[in-house]
Amino acid sequence: MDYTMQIQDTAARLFSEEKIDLFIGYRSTGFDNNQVPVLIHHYQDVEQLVFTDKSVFNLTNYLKYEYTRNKRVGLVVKGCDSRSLNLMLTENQVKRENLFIIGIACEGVMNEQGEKAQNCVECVMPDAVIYDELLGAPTGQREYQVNADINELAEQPLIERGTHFEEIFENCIRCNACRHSCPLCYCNKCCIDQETSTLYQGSNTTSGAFHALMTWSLHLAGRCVDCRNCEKACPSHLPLHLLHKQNEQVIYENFQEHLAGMIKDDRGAFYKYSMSDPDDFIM
Amino acid sequence: MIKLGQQIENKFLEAVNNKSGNNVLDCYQCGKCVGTCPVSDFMDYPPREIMQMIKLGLKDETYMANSMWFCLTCAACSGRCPREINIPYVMESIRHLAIEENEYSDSGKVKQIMKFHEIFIDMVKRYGRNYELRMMAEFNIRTRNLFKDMHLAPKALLKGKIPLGVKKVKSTKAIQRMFKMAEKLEKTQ
Amino acid sequence: MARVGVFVCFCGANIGDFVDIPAVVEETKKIKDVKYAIEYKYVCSDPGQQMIRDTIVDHRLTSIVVAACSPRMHEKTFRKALSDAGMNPYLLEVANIREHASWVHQKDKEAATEKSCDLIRMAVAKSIANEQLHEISVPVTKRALVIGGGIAGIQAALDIADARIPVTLVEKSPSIGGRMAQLDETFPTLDCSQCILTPRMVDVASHPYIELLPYSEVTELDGYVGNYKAKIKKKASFVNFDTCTGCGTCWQKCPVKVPNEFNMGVDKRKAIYSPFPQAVPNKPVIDAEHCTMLIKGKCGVCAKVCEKGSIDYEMKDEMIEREIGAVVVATGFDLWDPKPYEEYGVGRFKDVITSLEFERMVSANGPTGGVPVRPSDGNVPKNVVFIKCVGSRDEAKGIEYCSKVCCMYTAKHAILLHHKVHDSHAYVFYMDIRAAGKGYEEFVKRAQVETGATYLRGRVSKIYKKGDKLMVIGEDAQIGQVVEVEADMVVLATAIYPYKDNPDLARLLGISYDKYGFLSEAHPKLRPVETAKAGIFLAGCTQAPKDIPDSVAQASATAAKVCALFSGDTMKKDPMIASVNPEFCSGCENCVSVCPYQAIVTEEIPMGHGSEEVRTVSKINEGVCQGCGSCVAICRSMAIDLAGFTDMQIINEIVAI
Amino acid sequence: MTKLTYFPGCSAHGTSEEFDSTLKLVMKSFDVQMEEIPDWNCCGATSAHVMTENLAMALPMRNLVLAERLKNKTMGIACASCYSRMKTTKAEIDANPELAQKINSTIVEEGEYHGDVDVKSMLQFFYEDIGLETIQSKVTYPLKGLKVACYYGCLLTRPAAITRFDSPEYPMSMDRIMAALGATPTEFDFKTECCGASFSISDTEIVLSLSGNILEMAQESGAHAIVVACPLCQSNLDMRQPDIDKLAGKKYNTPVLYLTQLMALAFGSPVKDLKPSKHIISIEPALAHIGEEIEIPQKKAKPKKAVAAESEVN
Amino acid sequence: METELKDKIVSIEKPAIEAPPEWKPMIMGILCNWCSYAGSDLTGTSRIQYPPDIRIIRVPCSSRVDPWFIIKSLQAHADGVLISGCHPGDCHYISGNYYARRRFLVTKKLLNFVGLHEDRVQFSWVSAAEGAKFAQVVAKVSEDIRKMGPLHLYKKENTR
Repeated sequence: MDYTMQIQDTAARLFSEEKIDLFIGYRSTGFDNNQVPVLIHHYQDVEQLVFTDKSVFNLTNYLKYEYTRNKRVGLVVKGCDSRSLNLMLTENQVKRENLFIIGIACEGVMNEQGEKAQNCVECVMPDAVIYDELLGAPTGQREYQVNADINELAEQPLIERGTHFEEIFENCIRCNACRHSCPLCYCNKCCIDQETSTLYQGSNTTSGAFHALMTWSLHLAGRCVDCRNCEKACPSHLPLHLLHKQNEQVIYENFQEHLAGMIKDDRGAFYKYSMSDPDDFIM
Repeated sequence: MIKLGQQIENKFLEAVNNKSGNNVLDCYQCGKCVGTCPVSDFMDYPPREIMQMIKLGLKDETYMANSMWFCLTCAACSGRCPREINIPYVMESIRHLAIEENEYSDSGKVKQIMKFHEIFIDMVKRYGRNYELRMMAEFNIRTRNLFKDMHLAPKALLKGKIPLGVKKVKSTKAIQRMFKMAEKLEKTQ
Repeated sequence: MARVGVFVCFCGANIGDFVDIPAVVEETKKIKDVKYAIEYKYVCSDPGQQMIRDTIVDHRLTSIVVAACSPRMHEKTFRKALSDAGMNPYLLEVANIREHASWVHQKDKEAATEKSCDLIRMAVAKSIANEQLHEISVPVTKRALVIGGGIAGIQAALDIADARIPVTLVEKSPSIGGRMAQLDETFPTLDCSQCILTPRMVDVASHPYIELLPYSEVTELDGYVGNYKAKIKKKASFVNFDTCTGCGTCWQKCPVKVPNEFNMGVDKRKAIYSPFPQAVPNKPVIDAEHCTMLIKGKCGVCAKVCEKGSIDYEMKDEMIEREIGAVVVATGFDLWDPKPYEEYGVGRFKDVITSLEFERMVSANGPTGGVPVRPSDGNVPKNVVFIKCVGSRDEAKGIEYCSKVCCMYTAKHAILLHHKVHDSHAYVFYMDIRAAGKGYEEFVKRAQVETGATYLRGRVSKIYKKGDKLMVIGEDAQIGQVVEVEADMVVLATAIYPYKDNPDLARLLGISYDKYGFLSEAHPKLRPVETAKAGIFLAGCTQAPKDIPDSVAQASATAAKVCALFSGDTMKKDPMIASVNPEFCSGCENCVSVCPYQAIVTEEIPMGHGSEEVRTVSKINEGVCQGCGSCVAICRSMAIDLAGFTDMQIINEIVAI
Repeated sequence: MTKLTYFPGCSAHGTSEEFDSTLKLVMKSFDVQMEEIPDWNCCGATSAHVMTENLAMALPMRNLVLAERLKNKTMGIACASCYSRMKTTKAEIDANPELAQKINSTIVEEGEYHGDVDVKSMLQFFYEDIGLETIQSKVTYPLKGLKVACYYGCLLTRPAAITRFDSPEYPMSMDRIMAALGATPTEFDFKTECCGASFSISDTEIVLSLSGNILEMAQESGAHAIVVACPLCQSNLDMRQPDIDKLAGKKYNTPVLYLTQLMALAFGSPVKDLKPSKHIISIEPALAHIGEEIEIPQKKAKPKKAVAAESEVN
Repeated sequence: METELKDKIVSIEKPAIEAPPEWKPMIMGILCNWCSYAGSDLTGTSRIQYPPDIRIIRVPCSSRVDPWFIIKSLQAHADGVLISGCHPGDCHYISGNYYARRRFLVTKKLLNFVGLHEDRVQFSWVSAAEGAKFAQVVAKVSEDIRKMGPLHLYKKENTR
């Protein structure tokens, strides 16, 4: 999977036609083929752009910041990224007319160990669902797969699972990198930082992290698209996807196979309901 | 006079409901079934009255009625019942309950009907299929009415309407085993 | 610095016997912020309230907690006490130590006491976060919109207009009058329906406070109680009502014949028509679906014969807007279609007709001049079978409910048949006779005894045709025999079914409806004319099957409700509603999608920092918000809060235990 | 070539041989290959379920299991009673796997039930799978002039929840097939009334009364013959007709034909293939009507009262 | 060092037998005003007795309940949480309980996933007429929690 040339061509064309003010893509770090996001402002810089199976980050995250707001932006999105973009559009965080979207029919990206990343193995929708230009051959929606780690954890006894998560919460340093890297965490002021919610939690404690991460994952429940930007950003290497995938699975299985951002104007699972939602867990 | 109020529980109603998968209490006595039923004129109590008798818990009276033996299961009533009661199922349940408890009318008509069915089942047990001529003959012998339908016989036989033999099922043993197993099931219930 | 006063009530022995109140007061005094705590026998009594008032002043209290019965019981009483003492009434909290402690833990005084302490501690914590709230006053537009011009709509419009409140009456057909105009005579008095209805119709047309919009439909309703904005589509009538005199030449000359809906299709009307002679307004409209001029551009006869030049084939639908404060929905009913009754030969036998077709036939202004005739051959029937509960009380083929009026109108039909055809005989198949109403039972007796109608208890099983007779088979359950009636005509008492467009209308108005399409009242017993949406009321058969007196009574009741709503220039409203902090709002509009009342709108505010750019944020419409808190719970950035149940108040309660 | 699993039923080898033979002729013209279920058994008919619970389901279930072995999508059943037993049993065991397992336990040698064969009556098969157009296209000898009363009986369309085919009160499928053959179906209100069915032997009185009503109404409708798709109905209406005549004091002389007999005739088979000798009431006089002109009833002159119905209100 | 680690391993859910004898469960009850709170009042007026372990908070509607309240309650002092609202279709605010139901299911499963016993957080629909049901519900929750024992949700860093 290498669309470097196509992306460079399109970006160059967009700049020359003055259709965009800025292009968000990936550039190589020159180190072990790793890539980082790059914001290109000028025609002459498009040569920096690359796209391979090391283009791991979800670039839509950059659309939530002030420096892209109300600018005409071109960007590259993979299947998962396009779903988060869909949600951002639905939730009025970006304007469609400001965007030129290069969608990728993604074949999966690599993790740090050079294997196909877990979320790509389990990916439900590798093709971009929204785009102006599509690169690659679409393969269509796949069957939903339960996350392997969740399967494993669900079988463990309760106490062991509790210990596992206590370790996770204990190791959280509350740096909020996860929040910053998530394209859907665009709130003006995060609830975690507000007075009401900081009351009685102790900030940098296991309990505080429990509160923060649980609340955060519930705010992303039915919205998270499993791009794993948060996990890549986490300095403590916490398996944050566990919380999100758990919620995603419960939601998929119980609420009409809801998957976030698959359709335009489809809001998160908590902002709609069905009369036939499960009721048997309620007395 | 029928005396009510001596028993609070209506076990009969419960039994019929359980067996038939219907709730007889749904019946509101509109009588649509009675006008629909092709044989209601021949019954002691038409279906509507049977429903009420079940509601009142009149078990013995219901068992002694000939109504359920006359039901043809033509399903005309259930298709029209405004309360969607499957009346043929209710009739069938009373029939089965009556057979189980060995308490049913000994009127000639009922006997005749039961005899017919018994002979029919017997035919199936013996041959796996129905042997029409033999069945008719046996029915006449067993009901001691040797000359019933005899006026039809020459014409029917002559025209080949009723064949003289029967093509038996090859694996009659399998059929007979099925009969045994089914009987066993009946008993274990 | 908070200064909380706590009043613990003995409630006589109700609390006092099961909770150690002095101990509770002692414990309460230990709570930080509690500056005053006292027990009293009955805090809700006059001296008890006086004590609260005095203490507030004497101890400069900033909030009050009363530990007593359920807040659902006396919250209002205590709030008034606070406000009498010059304190904001919403600074009160009630700790429910009666229903939640003393009465449910009567065998464990220690536990009840401990729980009471906790409940008070929670209430104190909550009260510290209480804010001063003020009742919201919402301006009121004093104009009512009545949808539907049947007897219920007419009555509601007249009653409201008589109170000098302007009314806009919208009717979808060319004339008001509704179903009642189709009736011949009315039970139980047999007075002529038209004779009592037409004066009312004329009153509507001439009332200075009523704006009549015939041939119109409501297409949109925005806003909230007291401040609705309705969009109404005036359908093109192709006739200029200002110049038309209603002379009738046009419809006499029109060559196109169409089945006449007013007469249930028994005869034909023209493509330009006025539905019936007493129509109000008595002006014709052109039926665009059938007029050859409008379809093919050929004909134009009506324009040629109209001396006033009132015909305008170019006329377009017109949209008008009205600002209104309240809506009365009176869309009436349709007859249930008896098609599923195949055993009655519906659709196959022409002489099996519905009750409203019969009603039109026996009506003096009807298509057959007041004499019932067999549609198959035009002969006058002698034996007529009436079948009740066709559709009603039939879960399998129709609907579960009882249509309420069929017993009575069938009795009326039996009497009318006898009046119109003297040597006829009526057979009525019934399941039960439901004649609860003034003079109703007497009326049924009249049909049975005076008219001699034969009443047979049973639901008809089947109708078949023998020659030109209809054979009606059913059981007469009273003798337990199947009977077969040789009939010339069969009249089906078909059920009342809600007006077919009710679900669409309900969605448009934002009110709810049941599985059949009847619009739902707010409470089946205590609020039978209101809907769950404030300012929208129901009258007549749109809510449930009703006869004329009931519909009229309900219509008058809605008028009283509307008048009460409009009694002041503004309306008072509970301040416990949601509000948005625009600073935190990121404008995702998820709250808009969860609000059950469409109370959340969006507005643009400056970006801040001197920027000229704007951003979109949510805004709660105070008039519409009912304070459920759905939006509060889903707002991720905590930009929305609910007065009276703020996040801070609830978290204080949670943390206090 | 389409394949169809065929369950003939006991009477196909007995009283309704002509049904079976003409059915085969008709299927041949439609190019449908019928595969008879090997070693099928009696469905138990009314008797089994009058007297017993489990046997009444075990007997049909054995046939269903055998039918599944043939791997065809659909099983067509000639006899209405067999059809009803089979279809009801299938509905019940499909809805209740526990019951299915229980009943399956009595069927030892034949194997397990899966529930993947569709059960249809021949009428339903003609109407839904063959279609009116195909039927019409095969007609070489239109039955013009023949007026028939289509008699469905109880079990072809009832109970509606189980058969899910046509109307339980006034079905039209057979009428439409007859019309496609060129015959004229009459307006006949007793289409689904019961003929007395299994009381044929045990309580003949009932049969005479019920079948008598049907014959009376068929004659009233002006039909030359009654068309049926059920052997029991045929034998009750045909074989018992002389007795009914005696009771009614008149001669009905209404032959009772199988649907397939008329189809075969219309598709060009000679009358002898219909096995006319099997009929107690001779069919030839009725068939003689074929080719007659049917008088179109004149529109009656408008009675005076009807004038009012045409007048306008305005 | 080793003892500390061992202590941690059973830090959330400890076997009930290890509960101190004087321990009483604390259940946070959050009830909607129109149905369940009214129902709990009816329990009182009918004098139906139930275990004194529940502390009730009134909210206008079950849809007012942010999952965060549940997390907070468990963090603060509660050993269990009961949330109750109107039966589906009966919501005073038309559809509030349908939204709430979705959030509750996800929250319940998530808490269970991270190591809390499934029945720590329970839900019920109690109408204004179901005073007896409310008592049964509280009794059940209380019994469940008593079986589970006290919750040790990272408590060692928190002081009351």
